Amino acid sequence: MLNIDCPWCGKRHETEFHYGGEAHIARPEDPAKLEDTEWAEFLFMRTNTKGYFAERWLHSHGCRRWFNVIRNTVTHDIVGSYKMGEKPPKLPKRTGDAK
Amino acid sequence: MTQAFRTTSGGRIDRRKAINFTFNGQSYIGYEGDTLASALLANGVHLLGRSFKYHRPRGIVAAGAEEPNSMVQLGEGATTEPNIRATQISLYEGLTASSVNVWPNVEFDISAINGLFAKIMTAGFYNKTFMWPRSMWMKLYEPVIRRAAGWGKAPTQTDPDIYDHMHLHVEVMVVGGGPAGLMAALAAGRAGARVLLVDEQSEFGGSLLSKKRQIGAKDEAGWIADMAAELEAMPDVTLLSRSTAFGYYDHNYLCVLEQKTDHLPAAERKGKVRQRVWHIRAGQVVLATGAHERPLVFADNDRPGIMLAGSVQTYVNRYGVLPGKKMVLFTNNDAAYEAAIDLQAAGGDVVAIIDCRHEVSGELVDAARALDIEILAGYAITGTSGGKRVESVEVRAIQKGAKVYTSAARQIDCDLVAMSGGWSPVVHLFSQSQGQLEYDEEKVCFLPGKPRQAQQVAGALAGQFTLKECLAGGYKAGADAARATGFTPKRKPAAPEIEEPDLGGIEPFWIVPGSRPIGEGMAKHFVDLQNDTTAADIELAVREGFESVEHIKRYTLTGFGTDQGKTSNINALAILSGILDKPIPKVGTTTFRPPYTPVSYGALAGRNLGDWSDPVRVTSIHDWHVENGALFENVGQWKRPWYFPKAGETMHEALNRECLAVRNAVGVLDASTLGKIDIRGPDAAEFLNRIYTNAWAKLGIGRVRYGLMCHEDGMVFDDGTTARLAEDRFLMTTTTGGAASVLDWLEEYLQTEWPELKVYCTSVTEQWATVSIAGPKAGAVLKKLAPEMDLSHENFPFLSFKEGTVAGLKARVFRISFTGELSYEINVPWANGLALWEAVMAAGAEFDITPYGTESMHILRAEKGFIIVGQETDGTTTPQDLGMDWIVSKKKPDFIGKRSFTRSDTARPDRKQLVGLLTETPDDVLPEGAQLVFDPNVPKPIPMAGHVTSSYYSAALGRSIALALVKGGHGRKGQKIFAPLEGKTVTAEIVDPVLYDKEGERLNG
Amino acid sequence: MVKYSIFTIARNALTGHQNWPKQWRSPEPKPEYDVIIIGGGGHGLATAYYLAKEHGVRNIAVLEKGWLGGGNTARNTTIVRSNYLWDESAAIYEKSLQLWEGLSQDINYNVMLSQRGVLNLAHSLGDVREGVRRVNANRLNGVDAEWLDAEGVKNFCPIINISKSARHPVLGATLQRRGGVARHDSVAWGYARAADALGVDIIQNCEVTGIKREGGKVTGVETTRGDIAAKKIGVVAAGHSSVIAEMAGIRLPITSHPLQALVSEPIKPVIDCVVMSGAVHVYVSQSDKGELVMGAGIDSFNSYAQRGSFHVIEHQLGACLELFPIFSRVRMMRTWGGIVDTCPDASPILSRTPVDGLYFNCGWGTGGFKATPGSGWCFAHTLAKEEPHPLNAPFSLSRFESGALIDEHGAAGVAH
Amino acid sequence: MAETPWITPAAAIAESFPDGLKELGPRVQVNLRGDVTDSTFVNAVKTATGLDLPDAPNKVAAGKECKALWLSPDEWLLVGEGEAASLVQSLEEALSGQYVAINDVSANRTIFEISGPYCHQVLMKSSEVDFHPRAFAPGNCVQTLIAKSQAIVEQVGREMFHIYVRNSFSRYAGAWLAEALVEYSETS
Ligand SMILES: Cc1cc2nc3c(=O)[nH]c(=O)nc-3n(C[C@H](O)[C@H](O)[C@H](O)COP(=O)(O)OP(=O)(O)OC[C@H]3O[C@@H](n4cnc5c(N)ncnc54)[C@H](O)[C@@H]3O)c2cc1C
Ligand SMILES: NC(=O)c1ccc[n+]([C@@H]2O[C@H](COP(=O)([O-])OP(=O)(O)OC[C@H]3O[C@@H](n4cnc5c(N)ncnc54)[C@H](O)[C@@H]3O)[C@@H](O)[C@H]2O)c1
Ligand SMILES: Cc1cc2nc3c(=O)[nH]c(=O)nc-3n(C[C@H](O)[C@H](O)[C@H](O)COP(=O)(O)O)c2cc1C
Ligand SMILES: [Zn+2]
Repeated sequence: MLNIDCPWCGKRHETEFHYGGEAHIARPEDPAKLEDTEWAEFLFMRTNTKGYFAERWLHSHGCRRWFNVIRNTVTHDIVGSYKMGEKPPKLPKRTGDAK
Repeated sequence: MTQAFRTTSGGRIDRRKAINFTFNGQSYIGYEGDTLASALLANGVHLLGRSFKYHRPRGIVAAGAEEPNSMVQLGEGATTEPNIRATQISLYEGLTASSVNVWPNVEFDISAINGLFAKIMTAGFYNKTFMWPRSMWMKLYEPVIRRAAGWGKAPTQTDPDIYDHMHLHVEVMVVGGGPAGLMAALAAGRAGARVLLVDEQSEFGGSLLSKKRQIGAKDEAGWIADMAAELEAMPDVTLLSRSTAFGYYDHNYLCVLEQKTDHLPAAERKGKVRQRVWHIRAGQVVLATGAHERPLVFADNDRPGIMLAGSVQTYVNRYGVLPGKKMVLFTNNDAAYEAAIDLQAAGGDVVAIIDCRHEVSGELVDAARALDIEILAGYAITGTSGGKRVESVEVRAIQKGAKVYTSAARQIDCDLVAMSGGWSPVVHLFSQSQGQLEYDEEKVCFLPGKPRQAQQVAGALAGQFTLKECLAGGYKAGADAARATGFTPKRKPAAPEIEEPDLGGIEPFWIVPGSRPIGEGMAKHFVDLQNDTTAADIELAVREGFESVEHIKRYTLTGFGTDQGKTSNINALAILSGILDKPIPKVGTTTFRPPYTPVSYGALAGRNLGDWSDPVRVTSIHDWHVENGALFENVGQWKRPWYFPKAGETMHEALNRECLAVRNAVGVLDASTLGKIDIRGPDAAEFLNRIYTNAWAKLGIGRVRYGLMCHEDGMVFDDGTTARLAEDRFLMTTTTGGAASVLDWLEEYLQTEWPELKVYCTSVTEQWATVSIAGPKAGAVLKKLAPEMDLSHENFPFLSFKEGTVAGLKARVFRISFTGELSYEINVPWANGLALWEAVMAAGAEFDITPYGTESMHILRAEKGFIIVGQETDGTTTPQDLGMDWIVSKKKPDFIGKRSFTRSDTARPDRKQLVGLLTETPDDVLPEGAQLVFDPNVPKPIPMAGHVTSSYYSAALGRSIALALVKGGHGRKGQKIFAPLEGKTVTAEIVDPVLYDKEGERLNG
Repeated sequence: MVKYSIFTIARNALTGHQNWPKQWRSPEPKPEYDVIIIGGGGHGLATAYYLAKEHGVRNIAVLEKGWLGGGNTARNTTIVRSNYLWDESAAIYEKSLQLWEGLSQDINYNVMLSQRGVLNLAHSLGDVREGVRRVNANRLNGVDAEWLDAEGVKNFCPIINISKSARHPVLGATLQRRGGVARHDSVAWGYARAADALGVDIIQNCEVTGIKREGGKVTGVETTRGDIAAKKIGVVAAGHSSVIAEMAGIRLPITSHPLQALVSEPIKPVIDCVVMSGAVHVYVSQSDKGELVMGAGIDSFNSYAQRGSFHVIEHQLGACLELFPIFSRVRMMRTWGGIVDTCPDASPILSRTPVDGLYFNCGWGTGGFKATPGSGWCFAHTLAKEEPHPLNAPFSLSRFESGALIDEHGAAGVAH
Repeated sequence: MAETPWITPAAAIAESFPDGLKELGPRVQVNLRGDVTDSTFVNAVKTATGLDLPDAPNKVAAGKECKALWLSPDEWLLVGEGEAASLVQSLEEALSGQYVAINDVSANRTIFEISGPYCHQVLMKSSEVDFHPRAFAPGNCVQTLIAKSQAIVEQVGREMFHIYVRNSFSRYAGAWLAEALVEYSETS
């Protein structure tokens, strides 16, 4: 049960949140201009990082805000969370120390 | 029966309170404070069960959670429970228990014949056989294997007990209430932190409850009592005994099972919560979980009466029981000598101490010698005998490093063997919390390394094996934990004077050979007592190429049992390390996983059963529906009236009646469950333009429009009508099931993609109760309720709304229709819903107004060819597939989903498209989900052309109707299509989906 | 390969089992192979086996970063069935089920396939519609399938609670009688032994850390045991597929999630079939040792940790007791997690990639154990012929571009 | 506002509530959204209601006629006695032309009151939030889950909380809370 730091409400249990997958995938400005391959990239291709990963969460049972979290997908350590539109905190080195 | 093995005094039992209990049908007496195990031992009962594979007699080995044998079926009837360890059952009046997996009984078990086939039933043997003839596996072999499967039995009735959950936040959680844990809790508590201390045992004190120690001015019991009293007096310290921390999860989240009534006689349990799972979020965790003693692995080390030395000491000191009167101790360390000394002091006879170390010396050794106990140093037990109880041991002098011992054998008679192979710190929770273990050569055990979470370790877990170290270590851990959570610890109290023996050294001794190599002859060296895994099995596994400790575990089943290898895993990996000639830390352990000890499903489910497994959502009109005989359909979490059968009516008849009432007069539907979202802000219209497939900018104030929403992949995801309340304000409705996800969807786009849009969304679903009236008489009913409202078609046209008063209630009335009839949806504040409904029923009485449910609604809309998202769509359906191109804007440069429509597959002309179907025989109602083919007369696999999404009998049309998704369906109207069903094939014609009132004339009544 | 049978066991018993050969060797890696399979799970080992057996490729290595069969293969709830909705899925899973039916004999290793029947429960009218749709589709596709009403469910599985007053009552179920369970470890070991016997080098404790390429074509791999050259590489790394894709400079439509499972203490047999309920989120079977083997849905977040959150387990046990009230006093013995590779359409990828010579077999997510033989068989064909078999052609990477997804999520609950 | 019968789904079971639990009668509830960093907005709200909108998370600001519960960075629930319509109207007037949303949600939620020595235990059974006096006190509110229903929990006294749940969940939540209290009402 993760303890997630909502930038507004503070630390709350994972059950109050909804997961939103990889962060910083901006919707293309003009989808019509894209090739099918590029559109498929946006729709489906994901980085799925092993290690420190920028991801989105929604505090769905709390303040209903979307925000970003940097979490290690190996250790589940959370480095920090930040509001939409803010710059991510500096990432620790790529992967976690656990197996 | 007399308690022949009860000591005359001592122990923490209450000799004044005798307790009657029954084991395997025989009545016995024990005392309050006993466990089932100690009470049985007091009565001389050692044989509790049989082993899994060979059905060898097995007895009690330990005194606590680590016990590998002695699983019993506890209780009877609805409250019976399988596989409970006798060492963990507090004795209560009327307790009944019996051995598991034995037939006909534990004394004479037919399956013991398996022992004869032991040579064949080696590890993994079933992989190598039972393959021929092929059909016999399912017919014979597997059923036989299955019959042997399992230990105890699940009850056959529903559990009458109550379970629940609790959540707690503390700064410091301490696991383990032994001397280290008590000190840690004290330090953190005195510093002012909120503290939780848990211990799985019936009382605090841990291993100190089994020992004789002087701590300052107090004996062990006095010291424990003082500690407990001080902790209890602290308001923010929570103490939970009989509470096992069974899981340590991410971010210092721990789960604890509290057994609240399992120690009480049945009559005192009634109405109380039986077990409670505590969910703890802790700032810091102090693990003080102690250490488990390890057995020694020697020939036929599994007979009843062969026990861990520390456990013998526990039975003697804590329970006042002599597990045997003639004991042999077999050890590789000094500490175990205490068991011999204490047993002797309590009236038992220690016939010999077999110490596999060649040189022994020290305080405890001297003390044993002083009691005239014979000490055979440099000796080992190389065999045992006895049927249902050990009767003698064979001992031989050890030749260091030898694979077999050729020295002369000596028989020693005994009725109890105490053994000690050293100590394994209880690293389970530490390891669950992702901490890495480090092997300590000197202490011969794995110890916690650097923790991965906010955590301290103390006591025997941390390798602090003396009481003195435990007290100091415990206090430090508690103080450090408090400091780390922002508290200032009090000054450390002066260390009390402690009398305890010097422990001396330990010499690793992982496997004890005999006169023949391991695996030869009939002797068995058991490693995992529960799964009958022997040292020979491990050797065989390695021989066959299984070298990883994980493979060994899975091939030999070591550590796979209900004890999860608490006493066997370390021995197994050490033996493996010997065979592979690889150091122990390189071999490594298997993974420690929750739960630390088994947890009942009931406790884990807590109160989340029945109606609480998932909230039941109801409208404010619900009770009326119940009273009027509605049957309900679950729609998401909602209960919606499905239909309202009258007495004696079949479903078919009820639906016909309801539908015809709407078509011919007027019907009424509770539509309160539709999602409602207030959308407001200067960019609201622009926002809708991007979210819906159609255009919204020009919608007039007071008007309503239907819209379709797609995901980015172009597939339909929700639909509904949206009204323009003001220039900058809309009220959106969503499907019942989609309400929450649509709101999330809107917020996601507003917050993450288009933060520049000035739009606020507010859910108002339960602000408004919605009563929908439909049918040619709908206007007449509304007129009666809202005489001031201008209902003329000019001033209240289709797809518009009005605010006003209906039945004296402030209301909003929408002229929209899901049935094709003249229809009004009246919204009033939720808590006035019932009042409105009753007013509508009263006003409609003269027109025979008929309440209808979701099923009739489905029929009525299907007659009109209207889709239901989730029924006509399945996540692969575009608006075009539904024939709804008309609602997809060609002009808007972009909206969600648009880009995906031009992908090669989404643009394919032969996609599955929505059509109507009319069966050749009008009475044939196709099953929903029927698959359709163009040619039924080809062999399987038959190419499929689509499937039936909706299908009903239409009373209005006097025949069956259906909607279907059919390949290239839009271009196939008039063609035949076939539904091959079980036993018959139904022929149908592909038609337009709109089957009733194609011109839409009825909309105006 | 020494033939396994009751006779060889008896013969070995006489010599104290001292003479059993290794089930597989532990060879040192050679400098070069024709085909390298990355990932020694069931799928990777099956691929190697069929490559050697059906296509005569002899110079093959399977590289496994840990112990063979230790990935999802060691962690799954072992449900085997082929009753998928769409034609493409039904075809490949049915091929797999047919291979299962002869597998123990084919590889001379008892994988304990137990075709005790799989029920998929329906709890709402939408579920019923969906179930009937699937049964009809299965039948026309030649896959055995039956629809049972609630009474039929009760007859087939007497301990199930079909009370109408249950929160989510059982309204019916699909039944595939040929479905069931198999022993997960045995499958990995059996394929390993059979592949080894055909000369495949199974190299454990060998983690691939890089994919070497020249001119858009693979030339080999970097590993923790040195560089190894290869003409073709088949990646069968399940949860770690994206990690290896990144080594080759490509991205996949895959996210890795924890999927948890648990077993109860062993109890005497009480349930003689497999019961799955997507709606209340639980599935249950009982193993030949007596434990109830149970699983639920994935944890929502991305993870490579082989563990998930506790609330998922609690939810699952609540759901379990709704269906099986008599399990309340049965106790959970062990929980664990795997890392599943989920695809947006819940269907796998067996495909060429933009990199020449590099092939991926992944995306089996929560349900690939049942596909082990079929997946290996198809992927072997793809690697040998350098083009997909018709059975796996629809499962290409290009479907994400064209939109031809094979959505096996099961339709969303009815919303009205 | 409650001239007509005001019936929430919980009302039907309210009779069986143990001591320490009750359903409150109707209150004015208005959902307000706006930009708290914009002083025109804040001032206008103050003019209309006398309230200083709390900008700190999970705080309640009390005014004379009503109070404001912080729900999110741009959202408050105004709760009071009297007429919803007039509160809405005065807000609309004061905020006219501004980018805001004002919704009468008086009927959207049922309000339960739990009180007495065991109210903390009841909350601990039903929610994962830390309600210990060290972490939560009168004047705090929080949006969270009560059992499996979304809720707003507001502490109104040392041993008194108000729990706001969506009306459709109110029967579920009310029954849940009642049952959670049973353990304690029998002993007291
Ligand atoms: C809890 C759970 C329950 C499940 N239940 C079912 C079920 O009931 N029925 C069903 O059909 N399916 C089920 N599944 C899914 C099923 O387990 C998987 O789809 C299937 O086992 C995948 O097999 P695999 O061989 O592809 O993967 P794995 O067995 O995971 O093998 C992949 C291997 O690749 C190795 N690897 C990864 N990276 C590298 C590298 N860089 N170098 C070398 N080696 C590497 C890994 O160590 C691993 O051994 C379940 C899964 C889980 C986790
Ligand atoms: N070589 C030796 O002689 C030797 C070795 C080990 C320990 N000891 C002695 O044992 C004592 C150790 O004290 P300690 O406090 O470290 O340990 P302890 O064994 O006294 O106490 C640990 C307590 O933790 C409980 N526990 C363990 N896991 C638990 C869980 N998951 N949930 C709830 N409770 C759990 C146990 O039941 C036990 O009561 C000292 O007196 C020491 O001298 C001696
Ligand atoms: C079908 C199946 C049955 C299992 N049965 C048992 C069991 O009876 N006892 C046990 O301890 N573990 C059992 N396990 C779990 C394994 O011990 C182990 O947890 C799992 O393989 C994951 O590995 P890990 O926990 O070492 O990471 C079983 C696993 C599976 C997949
Ligand atoms: Zn928040």
